[in-house]
Amino acid sequence: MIRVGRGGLLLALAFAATGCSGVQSALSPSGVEALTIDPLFWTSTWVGVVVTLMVVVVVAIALYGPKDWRARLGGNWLVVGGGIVFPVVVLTGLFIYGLLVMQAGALRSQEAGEGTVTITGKLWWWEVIYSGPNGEEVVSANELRLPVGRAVRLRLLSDNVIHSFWAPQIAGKLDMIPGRVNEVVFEATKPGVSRGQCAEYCGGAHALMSFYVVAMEEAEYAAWLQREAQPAREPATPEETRGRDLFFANGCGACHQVRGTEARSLIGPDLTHVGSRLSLGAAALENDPQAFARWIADNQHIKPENLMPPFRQFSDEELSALAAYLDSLE
Amino acid sequence: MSWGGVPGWRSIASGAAIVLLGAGLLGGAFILSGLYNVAASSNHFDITNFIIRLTLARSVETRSMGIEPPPDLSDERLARLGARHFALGCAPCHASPSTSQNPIAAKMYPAPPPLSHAAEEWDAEELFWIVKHGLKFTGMPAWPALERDEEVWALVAFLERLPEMEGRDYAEFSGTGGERSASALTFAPDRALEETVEMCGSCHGDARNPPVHPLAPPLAGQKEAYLRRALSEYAAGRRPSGIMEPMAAALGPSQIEAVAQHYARASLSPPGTSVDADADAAARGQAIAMNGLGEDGIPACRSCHAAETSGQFPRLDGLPAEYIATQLSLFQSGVRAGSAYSAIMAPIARRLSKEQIEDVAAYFAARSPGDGTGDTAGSEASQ
Amino acid sequence: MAKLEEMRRPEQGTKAFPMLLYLSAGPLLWAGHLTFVYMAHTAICALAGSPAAATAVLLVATGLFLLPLGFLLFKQFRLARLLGLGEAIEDRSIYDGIALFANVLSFVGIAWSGLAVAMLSSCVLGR
Amino acid sequence: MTAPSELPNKGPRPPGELQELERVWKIPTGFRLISAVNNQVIGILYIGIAFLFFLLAGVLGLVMRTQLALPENDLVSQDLYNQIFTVHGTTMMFLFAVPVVEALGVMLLPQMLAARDLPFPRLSAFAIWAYIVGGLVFFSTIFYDLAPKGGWFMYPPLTLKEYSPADNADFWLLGIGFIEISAIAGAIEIIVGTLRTRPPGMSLAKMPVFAWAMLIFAAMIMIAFPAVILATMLLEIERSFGWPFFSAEKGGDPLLWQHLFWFFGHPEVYIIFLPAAGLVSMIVPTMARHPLVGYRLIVVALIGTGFFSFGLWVHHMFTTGIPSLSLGFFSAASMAVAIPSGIQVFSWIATIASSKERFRITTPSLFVLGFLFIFTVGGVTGVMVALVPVDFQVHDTYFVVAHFHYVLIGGMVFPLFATFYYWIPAFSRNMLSERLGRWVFWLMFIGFNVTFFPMHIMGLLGMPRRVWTYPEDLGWGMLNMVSSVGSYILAVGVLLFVIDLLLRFRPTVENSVDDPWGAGTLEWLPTGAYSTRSIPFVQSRDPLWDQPNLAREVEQGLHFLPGAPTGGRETIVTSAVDARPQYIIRMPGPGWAHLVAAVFMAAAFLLLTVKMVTVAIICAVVSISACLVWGWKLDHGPGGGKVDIGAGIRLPTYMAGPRSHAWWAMMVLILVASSLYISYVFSYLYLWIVSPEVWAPHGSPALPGAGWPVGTALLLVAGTAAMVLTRWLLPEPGRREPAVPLLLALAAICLVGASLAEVWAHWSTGLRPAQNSYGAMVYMGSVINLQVVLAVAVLAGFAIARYLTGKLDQERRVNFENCALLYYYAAGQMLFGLLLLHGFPRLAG
Repeated sequence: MIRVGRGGLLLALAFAATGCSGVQSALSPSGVEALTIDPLFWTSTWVGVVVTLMVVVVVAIALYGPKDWRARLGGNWLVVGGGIVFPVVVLTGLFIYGLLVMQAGALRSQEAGEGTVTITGKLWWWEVIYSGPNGEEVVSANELRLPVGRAVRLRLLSDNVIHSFWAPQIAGKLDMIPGRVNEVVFEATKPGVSRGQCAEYCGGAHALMSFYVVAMEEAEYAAWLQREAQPAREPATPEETRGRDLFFANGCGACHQVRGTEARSLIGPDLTHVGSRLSLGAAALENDPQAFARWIADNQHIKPENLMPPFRQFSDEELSALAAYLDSLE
Repeated sequence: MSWGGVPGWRSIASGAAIVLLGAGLLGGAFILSGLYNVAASSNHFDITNFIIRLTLARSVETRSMGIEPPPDLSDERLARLGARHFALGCAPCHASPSTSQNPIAAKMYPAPPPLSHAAEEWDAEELFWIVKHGLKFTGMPAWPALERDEEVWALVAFLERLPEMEGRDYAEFSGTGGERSASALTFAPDRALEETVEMCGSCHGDARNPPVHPLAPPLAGQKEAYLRRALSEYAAGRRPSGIMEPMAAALGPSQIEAVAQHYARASLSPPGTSVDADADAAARGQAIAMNGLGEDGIPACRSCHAAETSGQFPRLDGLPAEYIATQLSLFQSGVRAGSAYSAIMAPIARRLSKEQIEDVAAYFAARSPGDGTGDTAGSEASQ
Repeated sequence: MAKLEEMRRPEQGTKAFPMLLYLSAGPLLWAGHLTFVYMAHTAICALAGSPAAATAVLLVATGLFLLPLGFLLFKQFRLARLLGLGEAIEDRSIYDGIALFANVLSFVGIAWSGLAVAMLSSCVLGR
Repeated sequence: MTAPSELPNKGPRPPGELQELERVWKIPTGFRLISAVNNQVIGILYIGIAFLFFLLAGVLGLVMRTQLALPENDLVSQDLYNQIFTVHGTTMMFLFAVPVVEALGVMLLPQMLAARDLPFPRLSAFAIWAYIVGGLVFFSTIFYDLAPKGGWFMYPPLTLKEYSPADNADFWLLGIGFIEISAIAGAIEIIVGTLRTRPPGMSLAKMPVFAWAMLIFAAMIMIAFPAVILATMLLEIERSFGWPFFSAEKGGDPLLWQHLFWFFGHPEVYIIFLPAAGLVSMIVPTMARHPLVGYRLIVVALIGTGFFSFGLWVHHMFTTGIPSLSLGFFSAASMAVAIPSGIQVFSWIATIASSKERFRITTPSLFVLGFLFIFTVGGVTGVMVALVPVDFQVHDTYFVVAHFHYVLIGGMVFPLFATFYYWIPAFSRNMLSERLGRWVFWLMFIGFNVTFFPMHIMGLLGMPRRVWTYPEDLGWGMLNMVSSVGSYILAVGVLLFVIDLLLRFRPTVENSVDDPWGAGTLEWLPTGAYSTRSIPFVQSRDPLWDQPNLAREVEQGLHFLPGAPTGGRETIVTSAVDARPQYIIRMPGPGWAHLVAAVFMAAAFLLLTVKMVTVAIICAVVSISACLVWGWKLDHGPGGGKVDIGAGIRLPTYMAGPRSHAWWAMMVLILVASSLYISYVFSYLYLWIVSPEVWAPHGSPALPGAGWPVGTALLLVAGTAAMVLTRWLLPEPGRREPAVPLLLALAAICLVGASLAEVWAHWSTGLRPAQNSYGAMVYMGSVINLQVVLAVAVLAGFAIARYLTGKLDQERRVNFENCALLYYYAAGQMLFGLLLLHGFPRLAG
């Protein structure tokens, strides 16, 4: 069993597997909904291509065709045939296909989906709450882990502005609207990492509000969830210990939670297992110790307007101790 | 009746242009010749004086329109705070009820007027404007920190009381009582710690006396690193204050070190006079200070402002509510922005509403300075 | 072609409103249908919470809207008479043609909505 | 062929007649030019300013493309980028697209209808000046970091005070305020213009397709714009006073904004497209030298699009979590709207095919052909996004950016350039260069496709819209670079056009190039400032082709109304369907009042935005006073008697009652007001469905007792009765009837009293507007009523003043009728409001 841990390597593997550019592509579906939409998309695309070519050919004939061809084209029949009969026939077909896909989705979402994950759009990151092995809430952030082959129901919320949750490889997008709960069923069909992004303009750092989706085999997922539900690991080295002390002395717990310590605030992302995530700052940075250090001191340049103040008071030594501690929270 | 007609606008215009050009040329020649005497020893013509005074009076009156005095202008404590600055910053040139004008300053032209009757001559808002902005070509400087209106008002509050003041009252008011003269009230690099601290205490209070005004917070028991940083920031002009900047600038690095150590170790001063805080406000403030307000993105104050956290985060327990509220609004408006720490505090302060600021300030003010140990955020959530 | 002579005769009554109604009768039925099914679906789901009732009501409503439209497709002259549009109106055949095809389009539009009612479950969020 | 004996007038015309016509219609010169109202003058100004906004917003587009050319680029900051894309979208939609098509209406419609001017010349001028001042100020906010940054769609809660505390968002609301005013003024103008100022003989069925398109365009504005007017009112009120229409925690709903905005926003696309399609339908037959094939079907397509476009709005909301069956309805309508577009495309192809000889390839026809291709691609992708599941994936991605640029640039900008090349000869001494024109076309066509085609793929690869930067490793870099290069090619094309314009466009009204393309419609008749020398008797759809001597006859003054018999500006009003001459409308000439009104109204809005309330109110008062001064001189009265227009037809020069153009304009205005009110009723019911728990009597204070609404209703009935009575009592000309002003005042007082009573009734129950969405909606009803009541009160005061100065009697009663019509409407609206606000909660609770 490969332990899904360190971001960089796994990401590299994922990129290699999906041809480098497909992690956020709707054209490489690996979820049930995306897979049902895909053929509808391609059908409509090909219909569109044929229609466009047809128009081009007819225009070409109308412009340059022989006289009798042109004379035949120049009548009311073309308008009625091409403008009414033809579209009605083609569009009826497409429409029925579209309704079938919609109805399939509706049925799936009514029947399937155990194990709920609640995702809340924040400014500008994602709070992800799983229900743990014993039904307890397991708070995480900026990453969605899915068991392959099992439908999971996502509850999408927002307590600020409107966001839209979109993981193109798995499914279409659905908005997160204050005052409403939107539900969507996600089912990954094969293991792997893909990427998603906020699709509804939400002000400020909208462009930097992304996340990773990690689909894992069921057993692996269960093990991961078990681990994720545990409290944070204690520091193991003196540097990590120093990092932890700095973390508390500088008030990081005012906004962040590290379960198992007195840091219990949920204003910012939960950091209990931040070291094992694939990214920092809602996929703004890859996850490594240097990135932690950069983020702490310089987050307003990396992700302008984000709600975390910059902590520029640390020396290099202090920064690397802090980074070492955070990185150790796997 | 033929006078050749009325001159057309063209000829009027060209005539005017010629006159203007001629005047300009003559004026230029006069300036370049160096004939004008700029000596401070020679007086203006009466007419020049008249024009200058009229211009000054009109300018002050017009420019001070729309300025609103604060409601606590008649607060005696405010006047006392102003009096202390007056003794140091103004009296050397303007004289005071107990000191005479410095003979050098007396030879300035125009000579700095005594201010005993300034409040009769000018309105409060006009005084405010003059103190804040200074006057061109007179040697009257602008306030060192233009962002700190509340400090300027302190001085105005004092000037408002000055006309009725005798020498003795003044000495008591400005803390220059006894045999000390105003010139003794300056720091010098070689001054002993006790004297320096006495200076600080004259506003910030000491073991016996409370601070003269809430804007000058009690310092005893404050964290050493924070005090050191605060003084260095004042000295370097990174934390704007017309009162503190000149004070801190006069201190050398070793004095700053010593003063910070002194206060960090000092036994706690008696609480300020204004602890009649609204209990409801303090309770609301406590909720914010202990647990923060997640939905507004406001973290718990005590996560940082507690005894065991970094020495750079000031202790807030027992600080006057006015002081805390003023500092928070300075963070909000971007005045306190000169350090890495203000970069942390400013965005958080901006998320606080006016009411929330008052609540939090009431909460901290109501606590006694010794409460701060052992409770960081969340630990007394049930309190 | 109109004769200059006719310019001297005033138009009989104000025909503008009946004419606009005649030309847009079909699209108005379409608009009425969409308004009705959208609102009825939302209201029945929110208040009664009964998908079966919603589907039934919407199907019946679609039928009820298609009926007059179907009638119009074949007997639109009756509507014209009802609205007081005489044969004497200039270019009457052009208006008839416009009305006819507008009705055809509306018929298709309503039928497609009906198709959606027939194929999709009511009162379901669908994701 | 028309025999000379059938001409309305005999030649040669008496000497001096032409000189009189020229004197009456003279365009003011020098600085007084800005007081001009002739449609050719203000039309050019209008198009010019709209085109300026196109260039400015285009530059912003280039900045965005430059920023996105490279991944992780930092040429433009996040905050500035957010401002730029908001201003780009807002400017293109509100300050360019809608105004420019209205401008084309102002410019071309009177010419195509051979009317001497639009029926309300100063109204157009007023709308244009307000738009110029407001638009320029709005755009300039981008230069001092005050530009809105909530996107052109401005979704709350992002745009509420909590998340957008600065004035930026208010500037957006301001910008849109101007376009709302000028669009509705334009709609009134265009509806009355197309229906009532056609030349004798041009029945509806002979109307040029562009006129049909503009008629439907204006009708759509009447229905669509009120929805966004209401939405902007709600948003500004929530921002300023905290009435919770959109805040979920107090029973509001952010989706209410989306419903209202897109109920306007989607038709808006067709509002832009229909006139452009109408223009294409004019150019294609000319280049084919063959009448349009399928005229009837094109009209069907226009009507169909007009209707269907109102059934699509939810397709901007497919991903908001609405029940799937509701999505199905709107998917169906989105499919249906494709058919009318198909009809038009094939109609143009059929016309091209039936060309005499071959279809002429000129610059305008190149643009039309480019349009055909681009628009087809945009239509096809439109069908794709109409499929709900496909939209789940591509919504809010660059696929959609590509789609709507294909539809809008393809559907509107290319026809606009065709229009420029085609119609400039009618208003300029020179044609534009055909040689440069081809360069312009090919650069724009290639540049456009290179810019926007790759965006389809970017979207499918997962690139969302409105992002100022993107990471390198997602594989979007190459496509973005290609797209950015394309945008510069497109820009060079536009630049070349501007150069061509500067080199060759020399505006004139008298010495324009006459009919260089051999077209068949009336705008190619020889013209002066007075439009055509005489107003033609029209017998076919392409009169210049079917009545070969028409141009000469018109120029010799042998058709209708060859002079200026009333000594002022005038044109013929004809019946709406068959175009029989009915009366002569006397129109105002150049003036300053409308200009003052416009500038001060703009100033009032601007000052309100920057919270200088007192000065703003002063400006508003100046503006309203100027409007009154302007209105005072409009009603000439029946003193002119009857005049001969030719063919033995003698027409009155004054008209009151349902035949008068003022009556029609008031009816249009009432339709706009009712459409606003319907949007309000929808919003009320919508919020009730969303949050029934805050509704009275359970979630809010109990309703006021039944005595309140009944008493209010009685007041309204009494006022209406007084108004009806006044109509009966209007004295004969020259007589007096002292009861008239008293009754008018009584009616106005009843109306004002009723509206205040309604506010007080709710206030006394303890209900407050900021309490919850129910309270907000209740008082919003009164806000909407008060607007109308205020207008009625001003009109009533105006009518009283007219009576007291002896300018109101049984014959001369247009002022009274306007007031009465609006009064009846206001009373009706308020009665309905009473039923809704007092009856519905009792019923539902």
